Amino acid sequence: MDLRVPEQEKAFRDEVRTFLEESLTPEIREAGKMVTSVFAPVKEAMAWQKILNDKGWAAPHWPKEHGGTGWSVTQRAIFAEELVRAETPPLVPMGLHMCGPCLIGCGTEEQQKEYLPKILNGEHFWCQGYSEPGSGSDLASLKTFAEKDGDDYIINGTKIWTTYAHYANKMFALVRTNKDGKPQQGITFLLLDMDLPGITIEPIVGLDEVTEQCQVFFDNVRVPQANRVGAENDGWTVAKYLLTFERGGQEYAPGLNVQLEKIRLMAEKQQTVHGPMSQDPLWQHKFASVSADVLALEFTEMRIKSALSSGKDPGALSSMTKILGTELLQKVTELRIETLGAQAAIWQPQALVPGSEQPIIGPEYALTAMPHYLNSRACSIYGGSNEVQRGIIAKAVLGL
Amino acid sequence: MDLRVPEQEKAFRDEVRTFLEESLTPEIREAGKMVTSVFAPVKEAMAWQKILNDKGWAAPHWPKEHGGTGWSVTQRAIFAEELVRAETPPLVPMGLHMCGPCLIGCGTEEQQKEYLPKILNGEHFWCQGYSEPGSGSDLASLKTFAEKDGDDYIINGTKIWTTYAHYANKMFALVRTNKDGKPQQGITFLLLDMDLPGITIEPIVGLDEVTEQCQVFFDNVRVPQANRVGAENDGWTVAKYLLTFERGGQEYAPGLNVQLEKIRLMAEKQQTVHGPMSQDPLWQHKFASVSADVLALEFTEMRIKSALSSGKDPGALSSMTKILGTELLQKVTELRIETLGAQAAIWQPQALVPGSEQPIIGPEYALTAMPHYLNSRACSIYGGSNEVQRGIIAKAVLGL
Amino acid sequence: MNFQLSEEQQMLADSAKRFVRDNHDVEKHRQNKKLMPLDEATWAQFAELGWLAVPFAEEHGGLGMGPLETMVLLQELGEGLIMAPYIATVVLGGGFLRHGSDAQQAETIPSLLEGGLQLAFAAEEYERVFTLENTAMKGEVQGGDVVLNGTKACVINGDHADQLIVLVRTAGQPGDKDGLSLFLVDANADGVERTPHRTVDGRQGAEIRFSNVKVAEAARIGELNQGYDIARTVLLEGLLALSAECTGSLTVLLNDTVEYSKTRKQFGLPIGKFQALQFRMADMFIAMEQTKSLLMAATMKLVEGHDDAAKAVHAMKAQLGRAGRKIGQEAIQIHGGMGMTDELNVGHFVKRLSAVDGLFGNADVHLMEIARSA
Amino acid sequence: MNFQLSEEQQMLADSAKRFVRDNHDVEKHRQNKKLMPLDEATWAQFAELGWLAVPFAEEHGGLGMGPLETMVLLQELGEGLIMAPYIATVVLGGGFLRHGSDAQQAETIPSLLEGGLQLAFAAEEYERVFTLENTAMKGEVQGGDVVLNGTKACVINGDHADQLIVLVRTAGQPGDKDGLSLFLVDANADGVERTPHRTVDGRQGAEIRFSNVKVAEAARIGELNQGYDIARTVLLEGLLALSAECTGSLTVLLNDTVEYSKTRKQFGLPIGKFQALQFRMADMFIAMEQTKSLLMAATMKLVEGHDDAAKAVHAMKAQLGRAGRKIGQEAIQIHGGMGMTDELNVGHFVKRLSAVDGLFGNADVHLMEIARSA
Repeated sequence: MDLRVPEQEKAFRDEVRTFLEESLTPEIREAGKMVTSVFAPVKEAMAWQKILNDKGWAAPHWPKEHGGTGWSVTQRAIFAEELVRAETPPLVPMGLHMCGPCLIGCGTEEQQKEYLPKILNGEHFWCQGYSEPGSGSDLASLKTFAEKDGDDYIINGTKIWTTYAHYANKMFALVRTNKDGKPQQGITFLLLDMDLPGITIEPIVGLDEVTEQCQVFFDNVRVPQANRVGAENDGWTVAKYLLTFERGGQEYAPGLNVQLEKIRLMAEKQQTVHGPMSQDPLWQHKFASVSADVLALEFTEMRIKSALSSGKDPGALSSMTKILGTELLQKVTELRIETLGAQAAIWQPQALVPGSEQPIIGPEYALTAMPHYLNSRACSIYGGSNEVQRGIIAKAVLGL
Repeated sequence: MDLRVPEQEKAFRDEVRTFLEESLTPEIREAGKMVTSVFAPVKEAMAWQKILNDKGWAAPHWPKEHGGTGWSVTQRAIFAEELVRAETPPLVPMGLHMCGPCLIGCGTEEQQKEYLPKILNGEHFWCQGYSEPGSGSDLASLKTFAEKDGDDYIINGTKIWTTYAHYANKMFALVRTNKDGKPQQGITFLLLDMDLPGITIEPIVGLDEVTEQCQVFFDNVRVPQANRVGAENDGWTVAKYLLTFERGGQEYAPGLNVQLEKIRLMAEKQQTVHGPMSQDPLWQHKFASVSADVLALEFTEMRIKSALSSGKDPGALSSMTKILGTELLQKVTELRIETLGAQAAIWQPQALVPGSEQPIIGPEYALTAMPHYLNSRACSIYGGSNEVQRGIIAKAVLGL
Repeated sequence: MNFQLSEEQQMLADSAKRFVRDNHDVEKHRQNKKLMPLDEATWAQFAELGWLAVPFAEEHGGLGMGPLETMVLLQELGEGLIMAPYIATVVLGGGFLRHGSDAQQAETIPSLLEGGLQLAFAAEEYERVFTLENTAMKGEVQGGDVVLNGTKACVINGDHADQLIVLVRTAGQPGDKDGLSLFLVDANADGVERTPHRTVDGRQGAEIRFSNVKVAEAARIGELNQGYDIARTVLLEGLLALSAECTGSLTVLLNDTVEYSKTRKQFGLPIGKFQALQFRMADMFIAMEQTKSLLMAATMKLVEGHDDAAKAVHAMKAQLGRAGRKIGQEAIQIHGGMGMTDELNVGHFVKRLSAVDGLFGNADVHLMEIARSA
Repeated sequence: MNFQLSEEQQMLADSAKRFVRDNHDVEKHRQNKKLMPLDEATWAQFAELGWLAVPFAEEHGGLGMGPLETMVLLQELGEGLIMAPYIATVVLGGGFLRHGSDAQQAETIPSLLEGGLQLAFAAEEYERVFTLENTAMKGEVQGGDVVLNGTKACVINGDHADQLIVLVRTAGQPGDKDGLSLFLVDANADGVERTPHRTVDGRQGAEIRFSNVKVAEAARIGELNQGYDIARTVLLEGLLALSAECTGSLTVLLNDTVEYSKTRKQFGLPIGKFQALQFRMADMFIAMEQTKSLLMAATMKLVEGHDDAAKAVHAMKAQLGRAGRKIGQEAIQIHGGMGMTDELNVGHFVKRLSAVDGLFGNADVHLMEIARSA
């Protein structure tokens, strides 16, 4: 058992840091600092992706032959950590982290050749057509139907919670091609253009008054069967491939540590009658309590990574990190508004728009607190609600 | 809306206080202070019941014609509060609060004449034969069978969690007399002697090394049919009568307030590096948090009482006070061991036995902390587990 | 002990209930948010309904009611998320006026009752955890006058208030209860600079800078350096009013969530049939009932002048933060994606509760106040 | 980064696992509680298995291992609720001896390794919240000697220890880190009066009164008034050892609860099929995994000397209190009535966890220590 960092890992971390130092533009840095969601402002995120792609670092988790970096699990973790520590805007994940891996695992060589480079260079902007109004946590109950017609499918139905559909030019979607049998077995994975006739996009305004999500309607939308990934009725397998591709899932601890450090600095600014809040035992106790949880999560994530490195299957443990990561993020955003008091109630979402000239009212560090608190309520809902994740642990880990 | 206390209520409270002041013996007071459970030491509890019965106050909640006091809801509440504030040992409830009301509601005149006076004077010590090893929260699934044989029933089976069975000379029991149909419909309510041939009692040692509960085995135990309360197969109705008899249920807030005040005094004794713990912001915050919850509960209980006074049915609200009361009690016992630190780990149950000459190690006020903490874990299990109570709220109040 | 509403109180509740029924739906709320700075029509209606007169003495043309009636009214309005600045102008503002001089009262109360005067309490400051005694903004005594310099933050209704009640430190240090003074200041006076902003709950507040604003003795409310007691008295009533409003809001959050869970199906069942959600909704219900209990406890104790009244009000404000967070977060989670949108009630109520928790000290601040007032 | 056990560590784990398998069941545990003051046979076995030698240097006849190996060993023993006073004698006692003089070491370590010496750390005091610097019991310097007067409370293994490590204040006031001194004192010396008592977890402790106990310079561990650093170093290792043992215990509580829920039926179903219980057991699992993670974090950081090692140890002890309470309480609740009896594992493990949370500062104390060591 050993935590010590080998020299070559230190060198790699330095290399990443130097690169970040040199290549992050002021606009991208600014956008990164203002992020209040897992989704960054599109323009800056794509500009940042372009810079990374020029360096060959846009998709470290992809196989080298498709444009990945060939890094070890540890190197990828270091890279991800450094991106978070530098508060870079997160890259839009639908192409790089969702559609791309599906194509790598289940696409034809032609599909891979056509799509993967354009995911990397940002020419294709993907959105994910999975959820439907009646199918949230219960995804397999989806109803949007694709009927065969010659060489095409004709699609009717609707998708919801489609992040950034209003920016996307491509969608990967799960559609129903068979209404009989087990619901998982009649689903097909399709790629389609967002400007096809019959597609209507309705943006959804969020709690935070930002539009990240859309509802997408399909009215006799015609898609060639050649756009299918995997076999017909086998789309569930394609979608599930993602789970094995990014095993262990996202790491939350590095970002949480960044947030905590920011909150600590904020607490130093707030004056109580006894001095700065950061010296208030009650605040210290709360902060220590969350910090201990985050330290634990950091090592839980390291243990999972370590299991991956030695080829083990972390199994349902990614459900655990999803629960811990999202609920700790929610707690951290909560601690932040508790630290700020009434200042967090000042509402100026327009000042969050990158490039905004809007003067900020109140301390600048308070600006993102409430939007982030509100936006983060979604983390325990999307990506398989935390109820679904607890069910997975109960069944897959505890055998209940 | 008005909290003010009418003069006659103040006078009544004074009357109760004077009586308590004059009639509580040192032994009974001492036993009351050492109570770590809802069940008090038997000898002192029965001695106290005798004193109350001599005054005519042993069963204020019974109708006057059966030995009750004829007090108003408010007077009964004042009386109960004063008993708690004086830290009197709680009376053993199985006769006064369980069997008695069932007989009052569903017994024959003969049964009432025979049993009620002996409940009041303590000649009969009752235990409750409800739960079985396989029937806890799911009481209606009970299996102990009573077969008709001439004028008798012959009972076979076993009861568990039978509080004070090893002290009792009487049991009221639910037994199965019909195995068909809905489980609730084949149950009969019987009274029986504990010294009947075929009854074996096995005491159960608790976490706190005290024996409150027993398992009772029935091997061809013969009970006259005349000992039946209510009709055959209609025992569920008899048992349920209790729910309407003591509507609104127990009040928890007065006892919790007594506990809180004791903890506050303990915190004044504990020294931190900055002075007494009672001045430590962290402790103050915790204490204030529980105090606020208890104040809320106090008024929740008053609102229910008020609804009762004006003849309304508090319905499933007694499920709410059961959840709140027991979980707050658990929290309070937890706060107490947190206040005491390692001192709470000193284990000397023998010093808790009334009349024990055992010298106490450590501060006397720490003596009951850990036993009470451990014993109170049972409150959320018995009397319909808190899971069952939450289910009742979901269904009966929220209509889920 | 009596928890029944009087006939008068019941009438007030009924009229508010009707108002909410006729005026609130989520689409209207979204529109109302655009009616800033003030929805004049609604305010005129409030005046007409007599609601602006509730806490004023009959000799001033008021209804001679008090915190109990304010509670009854605001609990109903809270169910409709009514945005009119009732608490800022009538409860807090009016509360301070009742402690003002005869001249101040004569000048302001008639106009307030007619709906022609808006008030705001300028108390919070940036980077200071709110308690009254933590006030730092200075008022410098110069002869009979006081000169105000500094900034007040998050002044609710501050953007369109005609008069401001400004809490300043005229002596001592933050932490001292002595040395606080209150002034009734014309919001358009020279040297008063207001930067309006929205608050997360769709209402309007302002940052207000004071640059050498000279106020005469006649503008003072109460004695010099002795403003604490008045401020505390009025603040406690303000906290109760906020609590009453939000208790109404909690009712809606709970009901909407329960109803949603009965219709929303997943895995072939209404989600309200899943035990884990049932238990959580039962806990939401319990938290709401406990909140109602504390609201009654605090209001009655304050009205009747019990020793522990302040403690109960702090407990109520703390409960509002805690129960509000719990119920609000569960309401969103159980609504799923829909709870995250601007389209349903739930988000708007949650934002209101989030704003109110932060105002005038959050749950932690008030739990510590309980300890201090013990 | 590597979380794999070395071959040597794995062997240690395996031997402990075998020992637990052969020696633990709840009936034996109930019997063992009666073997007080010390189960000599088990202790002899520990000596034979080489476990007493784990943390000692090879030059002293030890195995030259450290906290990592102690963790591996105790985590396994914790699964068997083994009551032998390993932490008191080997981890804490032995830890202090390693800081003792050559003469002290020569006198004690060989006998300890053979199983012939029992030690105890006399640190806690009545009515004082435990932190090292809160120590109040006085040692009065008289020439080269120090005279001890006062009472130490809850001294685990104190009843049958041969030697006591006593922490006293020889200068300054409670709250000062300076002024603490450590002495190795014969437990049977004149003026040492011991009152043994059980602790809630079935172990044995003692109240120890010191009346004019004169100790010479040779009995001191470390410098006069400079005992804090040594005490802190050894205490951190002791906290880790307690944590390792209890982490093992948590595993059993979780597993027993899950298994019980699969067999116990209510309303026609195993209770483990009820969603509300499933979610709660999932949360127990998560709490346990987080505890394991913190145990590894704290142990490795301490061994490798990271800057934030102490902080991680405090986080671990805090986690032990919090996760222990959560998992313990849920284990009882899900076991229902059976969880309240002396008959199953669950109650005994819960009592162990309750005792350990209180020892050497509970969760709150250690959360505040995190803040102070930041």
